[in-house]
Amino acid sequence: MSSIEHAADLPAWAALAVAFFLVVGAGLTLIGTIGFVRLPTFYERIHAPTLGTSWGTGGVVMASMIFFTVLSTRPVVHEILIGIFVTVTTPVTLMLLARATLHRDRAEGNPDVPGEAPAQVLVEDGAATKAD
Amino acid sequence: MSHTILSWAMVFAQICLVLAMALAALRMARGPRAQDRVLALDTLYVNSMLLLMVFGIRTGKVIYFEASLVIGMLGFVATVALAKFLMRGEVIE
Amino acid sequence: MELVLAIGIGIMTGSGVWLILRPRTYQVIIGLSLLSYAVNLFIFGVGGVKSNAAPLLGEGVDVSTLTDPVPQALVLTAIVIGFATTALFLVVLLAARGLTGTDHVDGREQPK
Amino acid sequence: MLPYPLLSASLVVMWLALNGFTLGHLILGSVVAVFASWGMASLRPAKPRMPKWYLLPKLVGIVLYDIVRSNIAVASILVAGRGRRFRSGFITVPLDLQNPTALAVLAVVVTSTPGTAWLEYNSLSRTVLIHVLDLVDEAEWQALIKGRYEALLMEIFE
Amino acid sequence: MSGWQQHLIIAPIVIPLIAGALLLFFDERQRVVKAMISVVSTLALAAVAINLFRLANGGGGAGAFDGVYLLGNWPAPFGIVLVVDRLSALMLVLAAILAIPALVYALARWHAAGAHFHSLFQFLLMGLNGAFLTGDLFNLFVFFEVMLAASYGLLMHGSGPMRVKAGLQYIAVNLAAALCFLIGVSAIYGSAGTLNMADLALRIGEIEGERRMLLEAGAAILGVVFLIKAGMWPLNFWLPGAYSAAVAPVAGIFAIMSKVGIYVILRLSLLVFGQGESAGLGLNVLLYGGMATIAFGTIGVLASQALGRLASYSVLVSSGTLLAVLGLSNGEVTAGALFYMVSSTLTIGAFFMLIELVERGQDAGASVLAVTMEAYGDADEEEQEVEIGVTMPGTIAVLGTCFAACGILLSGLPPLSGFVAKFAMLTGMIGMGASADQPVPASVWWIVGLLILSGLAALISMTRAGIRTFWASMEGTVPRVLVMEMAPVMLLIALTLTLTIKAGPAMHYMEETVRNLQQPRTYIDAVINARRAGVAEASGPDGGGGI
Amino acid sequence: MILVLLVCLPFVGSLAAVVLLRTDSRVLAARMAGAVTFVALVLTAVLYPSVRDGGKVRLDLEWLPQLGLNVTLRMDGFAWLFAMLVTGIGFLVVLYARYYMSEEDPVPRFFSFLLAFMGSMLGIVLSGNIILLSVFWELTSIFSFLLISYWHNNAAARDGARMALTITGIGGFCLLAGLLVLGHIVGSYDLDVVLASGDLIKAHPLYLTALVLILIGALTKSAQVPFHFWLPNAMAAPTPVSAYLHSATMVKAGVFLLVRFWPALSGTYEWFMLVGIAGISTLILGAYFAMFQQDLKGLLAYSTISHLGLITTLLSLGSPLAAVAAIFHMMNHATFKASLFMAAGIIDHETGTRDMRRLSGLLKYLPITGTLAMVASAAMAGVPLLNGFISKEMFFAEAVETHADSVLDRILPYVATLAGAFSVAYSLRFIHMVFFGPPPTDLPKPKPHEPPHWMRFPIEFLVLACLVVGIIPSLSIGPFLHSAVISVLGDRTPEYSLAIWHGINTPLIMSLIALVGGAALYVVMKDYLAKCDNGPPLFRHLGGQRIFERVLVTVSWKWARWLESNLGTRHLQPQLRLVAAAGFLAGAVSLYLAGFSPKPLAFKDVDPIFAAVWAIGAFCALGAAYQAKYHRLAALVLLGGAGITTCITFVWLSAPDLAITQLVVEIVTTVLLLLGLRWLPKRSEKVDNSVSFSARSRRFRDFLLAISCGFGMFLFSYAIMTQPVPDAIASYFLDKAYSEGGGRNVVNVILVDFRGFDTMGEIAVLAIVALTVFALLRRFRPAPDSIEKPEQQRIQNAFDAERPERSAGDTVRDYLLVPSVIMQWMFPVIATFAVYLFLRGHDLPGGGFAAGITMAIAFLLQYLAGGVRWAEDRLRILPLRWMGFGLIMAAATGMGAWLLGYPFLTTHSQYIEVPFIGKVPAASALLFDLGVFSLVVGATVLILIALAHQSVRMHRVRGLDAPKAEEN
Ligand code: NA
Ligand code: NA
Repeated sequence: MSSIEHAADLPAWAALAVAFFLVVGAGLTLIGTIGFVRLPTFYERIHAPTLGTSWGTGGVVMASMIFFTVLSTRPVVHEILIGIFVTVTTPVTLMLLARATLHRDRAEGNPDVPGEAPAQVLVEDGAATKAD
Repeated sequence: MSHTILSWAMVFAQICLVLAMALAALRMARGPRAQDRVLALDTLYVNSMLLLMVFGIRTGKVIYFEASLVIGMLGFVATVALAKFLMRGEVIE
Repeated sequence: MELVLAIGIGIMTGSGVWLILRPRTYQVIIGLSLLSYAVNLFIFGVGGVKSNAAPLLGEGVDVSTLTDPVPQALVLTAIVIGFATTALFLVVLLAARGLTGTDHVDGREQPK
Repeated sequence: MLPYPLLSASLVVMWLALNGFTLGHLILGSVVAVFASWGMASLRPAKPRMPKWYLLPKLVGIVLYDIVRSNIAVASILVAGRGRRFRSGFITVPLDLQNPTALAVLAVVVTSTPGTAWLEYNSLSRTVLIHVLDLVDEAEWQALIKGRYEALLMEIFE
Repeated sequence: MSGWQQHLIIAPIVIPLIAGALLLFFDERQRVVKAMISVVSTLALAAVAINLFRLANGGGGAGAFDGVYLLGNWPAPFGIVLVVDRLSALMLVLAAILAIPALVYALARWHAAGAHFHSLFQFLLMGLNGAFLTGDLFNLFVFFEVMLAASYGLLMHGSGPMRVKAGLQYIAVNLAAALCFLIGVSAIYGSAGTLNMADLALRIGEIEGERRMLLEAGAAILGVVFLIKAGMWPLNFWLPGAYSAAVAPVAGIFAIMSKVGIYVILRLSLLVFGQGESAGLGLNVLLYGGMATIAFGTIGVLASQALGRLASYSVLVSSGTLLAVLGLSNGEVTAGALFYMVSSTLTIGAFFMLIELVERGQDAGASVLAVTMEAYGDADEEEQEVEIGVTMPGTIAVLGTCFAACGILLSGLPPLSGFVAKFAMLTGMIGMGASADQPVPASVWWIVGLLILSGLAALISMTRAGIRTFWASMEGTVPRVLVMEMAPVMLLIALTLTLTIKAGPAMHYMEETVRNLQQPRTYIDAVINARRAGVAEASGPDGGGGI
Repeated sequence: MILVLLVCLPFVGSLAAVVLLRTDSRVLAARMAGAVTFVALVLTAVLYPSVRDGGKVRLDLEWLPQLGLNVTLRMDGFAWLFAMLVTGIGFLVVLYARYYMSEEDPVPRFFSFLLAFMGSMLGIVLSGNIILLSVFWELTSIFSFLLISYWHNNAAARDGARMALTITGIGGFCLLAGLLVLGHIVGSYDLDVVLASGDLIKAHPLYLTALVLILIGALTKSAQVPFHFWLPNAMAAPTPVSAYLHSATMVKAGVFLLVRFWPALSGTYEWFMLVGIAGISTLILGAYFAMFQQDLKGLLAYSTISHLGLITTLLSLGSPLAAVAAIFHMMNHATFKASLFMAAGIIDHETGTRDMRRLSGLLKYLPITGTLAMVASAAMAGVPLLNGFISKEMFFAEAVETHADSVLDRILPYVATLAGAFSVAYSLRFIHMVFFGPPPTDLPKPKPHEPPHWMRFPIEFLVLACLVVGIIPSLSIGPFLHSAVISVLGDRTPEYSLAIWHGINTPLIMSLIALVGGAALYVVMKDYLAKCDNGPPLFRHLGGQRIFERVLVTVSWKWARWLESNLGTRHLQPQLRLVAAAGFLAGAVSLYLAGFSPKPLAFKDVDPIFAAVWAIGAFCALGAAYQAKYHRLAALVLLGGAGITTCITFVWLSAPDLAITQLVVEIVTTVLLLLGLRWLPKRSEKVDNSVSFSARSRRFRDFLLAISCGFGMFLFSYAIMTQPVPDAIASYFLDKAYSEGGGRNVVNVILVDFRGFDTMGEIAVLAIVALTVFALLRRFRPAPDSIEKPEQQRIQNAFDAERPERSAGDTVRDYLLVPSVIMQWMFPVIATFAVYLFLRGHDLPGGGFAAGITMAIAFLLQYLAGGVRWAEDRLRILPLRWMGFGLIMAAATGMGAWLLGYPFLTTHSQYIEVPFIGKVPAASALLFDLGVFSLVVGATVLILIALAHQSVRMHRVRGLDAPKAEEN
């Protein structure tokens, strides 16, 4: 598993850059997931994986882009798409999940979560027309 | 020298990622709540995607890229559905 | 590689067989899914497994080093058919649940 | 012909990134992009107006920087483990932003940034509930979101 | 590959596929158009099948038709081949001939009982025909799945708790079987390196050592699948429930489904596993399993209150008979078995369709009560003696005649083809000891005994049911039966009559079929040497000549 | 040719009668039947010259020549005599029945069955092929069933018919088996050959088998003990039927068979014992039982049994003279018994009862019939100057001879005399109780009178025959009997004389003893017999039919049901257990028998990362198995974990196509299962956690089975994977994929070209499943406890409802407000990606299937984002059209090759030079793949949407109380 095929053609700077980004990306991902296991509440845990989806992914994407661009001596940028899609789609899942959790907690009467639409806001904006 | 570093970096990255996957799987099994499991699955997906990308670098082939891209682009659909199920008890209304 | 894959197939098969012998339709469908993973991997494995030898032709690719593409094609067909039958089984179990009121595989609860 | 030029352009870029930058793929990609944007048109999404789209890179830059920063911050919290005490909590941020696309961008920004999570948007009260991992000062966070992101987004989208 | 006739081989698969696809463009309300498409397709299928039957029987002139179709024009062991020989042609004709009455019957009312009946029906035919034609193991799996998928849909056509419950079991068992199928096929590929049946037959002799063991294990697992489909005890408990739950025309066409398993066993056992060390084990499984199946089917026939279950158990008896007889592995007996297969398929098809008509006018609860009373012998005391005959309404008379015919066919009484079939098998079996002056094997006597007992059970059960249905409860309203529903049943019974009268030529065909099967070399050569279109080849001297 | 005509004519007549079913004319059917029978009689008579003195008429038609089954018709003297009997008495019975049958009876049916029976009987008589004989044999059983049950609204008739059919059916099956064995011994089914091979047969080890089986056939048909009891029960038939079938013809078929095979089978000790015991016991028991019958027809039935026993006994002896007597007595019995049955029928007809206890003094009312009956009874009793006397004398003569030294031989004279006495007694009783004594008092029909002359004519004719034969035997029956005898006995034909007077000898003394003893017996028992219950003392409650019914019900019903439920199951779990066990055993046993020994495991080339991935996968699989009962969502999520492991494996082991496909399928499957989860009942660990011992042991068994299967699969797959295949067909594909298939992605080229036919089948499966899903869901009815909206929605809706500033659906709208924007914008992106996957498939990982599912996910996402209404408002997806187009596209691409003279699915590939773009691959396989794409999109969307629609549908059903709740 330690041998890297095709890597012999890689110049040293590129190899080091790839190595750096790999270590950073994978390391951040691991740290994020450790947090995911160790943090006590769901609302805290939800922050942890974002390390993986932000710079964790970013690092690996960078490593891959550098590696293949240098290796094939032409710009290989399609990995950036992975970065973009992960960045765009992760919030969707996290938002939906967090909100669902909030609802479940409220339905169960969990005192640690804020209630639906705080009262003072209701008073303020009670007569406001709805958006859209 | 730099290649040795790269090799070790690669090993390190793979170990990190597979450990991360294992931790996600642990959370998946342990819960305690459904949302934890769903979030763990999402994390597992992302970690797997990264592992596959590292594998791509390791083999020097771009042909494994699509698999990662599919996870990156479509993996969230399953999580969305799961989350919506938790919120509404129903996936499509 | 073979060893790991074989153990994996074995565990998935065992879990799947255990589940399809359970009384709840949902257990059966999860079991069938696990079994189809196991079987797909089995088909995949029969041609012999190789890493980094995808059957994609190109300049300078030595054909003899590539992995056997036939099992892969078979697995693709098997995946599709497996998906189709899982969908079908799901709908049938829902229909049965709707008509009989229970999710027991026999359409009625067993006396304990 | 081109209901969403920006979308079409992005799709062409995506196509080229996937297939390689050749003339042939530029043509093919353009055809695909046109069809895809027609498909999008059938969904009739609220058409985002971006009068000042040229400010987008600035936003991206800010966000990238913030993400790096908060990556480090959150990582250090997690690595430090039980040793360092931190207090997480919910904050409610009232928003002036109404455009759904702009809200989506803000949500992406907030959520992508480790340490903050967009929980729920209340369209009646026009407030957003955010969970913050390391909540030292609630007002500071409110200011950050309103000042750093919302203002810029208001500028881009309205 | 030469001549337009060659392309006929693919027609039994393409015609229903296209018909099934075209049907999707029409709304459920355009029932007439749908029915027309379906009828035209089925008739065309029958025409093609009969044509192929003629060709396979040496009607096309030597050399013009070699019975092998190279799909995609790829040479034999690599691409998928379709093969028409006497056996597959026979099965094609049988399927088509059963399909026409079933379809006509369905058109009377059942096709409107749910969505997409006609498409599913066509796809079922496609699956059946594909399974009969293909010369490739994995392709066989695919067509099995086509057939089964369509059968799932058709089984639950009309919905209702009973059908859906039966469907759930049927599907679960078949999915498990499908997984075994995949394991078996891929194990064979993994150890022999080929999927083509003819190629496998060629290679199997050369495979040795551990690879041969694995191959045999794969084949054994595959065998389990076919035994499940064929309904061998104890793998057949799904069958009575499923078959008796299906609506009449569907159950009618299902009559041939259990024969697909038999067909494949016959094909593979003689082509690939005809000789070799493991042949004996397989044959014993068939023999004893078949006997157990006859016994179980017989018990079920006796124990059935509902006619549908009775018919389903008759399917088992039929399957068991075929399996046991194939287990004897004797040419003459096998020829008789083929005749029996045709006869029993037509019979059971007719019977399933008849049952629905017969039961239409009846109160289900009443008939159960009648059986119970009869069983405890209480009925006699309550009725006074009447010595004036009752005039039967014409409908009842026709139904009763058909019922009697089915009873005669199922129990193997003369003069219909059921008798000829049993006679052919029995005479072959008892003749088995004759050749080398050795005694008739004990297992033969067991099968003879079981066959006689099963016929007797059918007789007892059918008389009981017939009396209960037609005579004991005359006050039941006369069922409203359309000519369109009666005619198919009568057609099938008429076919069995024809089969009886033409027993000589029919048996001749079966004997030729078995002779072909016993000489796999011809089949193998035809497949392996089949010429590609448009490719100049300096290959062997003769690839043609028909098989 | 006349033979064919003779056999076919009655069947043609029978069919004609069926045609007459619809007419009202009773007379027409009778006349037609009469004409047919008469013609048959004449035809038979005409053939006499050819069969006289050992002549034979033979006709062969091929039927199943390979197996020796031909339509061989053969008439010799014996057959002729029997054919005369069948047609002659047949004619008389038709005549009689014309008057006997009631106005309301559906007469055409009766004559139809009767004629068909006659044809079958003629078939038995004339068969020259023993299998053909058994064909007609069974036909007589079937038609006798129909005739006995003619009054099927009468329970006794139904039961009697069924019993007759069951008994004679069993006999028929045994006979067939016996004849098969016989044919096996002889090597031919031709009767002439069989008859000529007597020595061969008797010497064969299978002789006893054949004999027993054939005897069962013959004895059941002829109602011999212990199979006799069906005959009295068959008396529920109309009297013409009894007269015809149960005296003259069908019951004679058994003894006919014994005579027919007499040359081939008789003469051995086994024959003597088996036939003899049956015959003697029948002779005596039948006569004894007959005395105690109260029903006229019952008496006649037992008498018939006894007389058939007499014939059987004669045949058992193996002496030619006995055979002559047997043949002769068959004829005589037919004449007097038929006339007696008809007389009984007239009595029944006129008085309305057959119960002798109610009948009395009828001679006054029915003088002619009474006289005729007396003469016939006298013949039955063996009174001199009547035909019965002569044949009985011959019997007595044979009885005193010694044939095979045994107990039977020694008791036979006494038994014969005793039976003779019994027969005198019951004959006397019949006459005395019915025709003499005081006038009847409680008749159902009070004023009996003589029937129409033509109804009586048959009896007159037969009684005349009794007299003629009895007085001048050698002039009347002599020559015909002789032809019959020599046709059976050939060179063994003995000297015999048909004289009335042989001087005073032992038989005559026996006759006298019988006559006197019988008369005395009747006088003694008269009073008892006039009052006793039906049936003989001691045996009254032990009727054979009762035992038979009990046994039949027990065996064919109670035991069968018990066995069915114990040998089979209607539950799914045991079935799946069996399938799993069978699969495991099939593999394990065949490996074990072949001597397979597992390879040592190779740990050295294991990639630890890959192993770690699999540790995770295995963990997830086990977790899913553990959680699936109570934590369905957890199981689903864990299943996803196992799935992603599979996917990584595919990538790791060089199968990028599989990885992509597996992933997209995984996603769709997850959504699918979630869509289904909503309709499943709540299941809580806390509620149903009581586990019985049997459940525990079942689980343990399943656990062992699961472990076995898992371990088996581990060993099996390890063995196969480590066993390289040197010359697989794969090398061909790798070689030709580019040069001939025009693609670099070999897997894809296999899918769309080399093995495109598989793919076509596979998409058909998908289409079928989608249609089935659609059809099922159209009829979907949720369980009562699932109809309500999920709890979450109820809470959220209630929340929206109770706040004045909120309107229904606000919660979900807010919930999706931001995410849905992103989900919408992903639509064109995913669609573009699908096109990308599709186009590159032929050369790189991708292809129609993965692209199709991806496209379907794009649609699915919009449903997730906006709900069914929102999405369908905007996207008009017509999945059925996509599917139809896809299938037709695939098929049409395949058929396109025909135009160029190539087989189905032959593809053409080349690279086209397009300006600006360069070389573009243009394989026709791409069109095929387009079909795949289209179908997959259609089918996947159809399945998902059909399922998703259920929520909306329920909503619509309940919509009245919450109108427009979810709408914009
Ligand atoms: Na975040
Ligand atoms: Na409100």
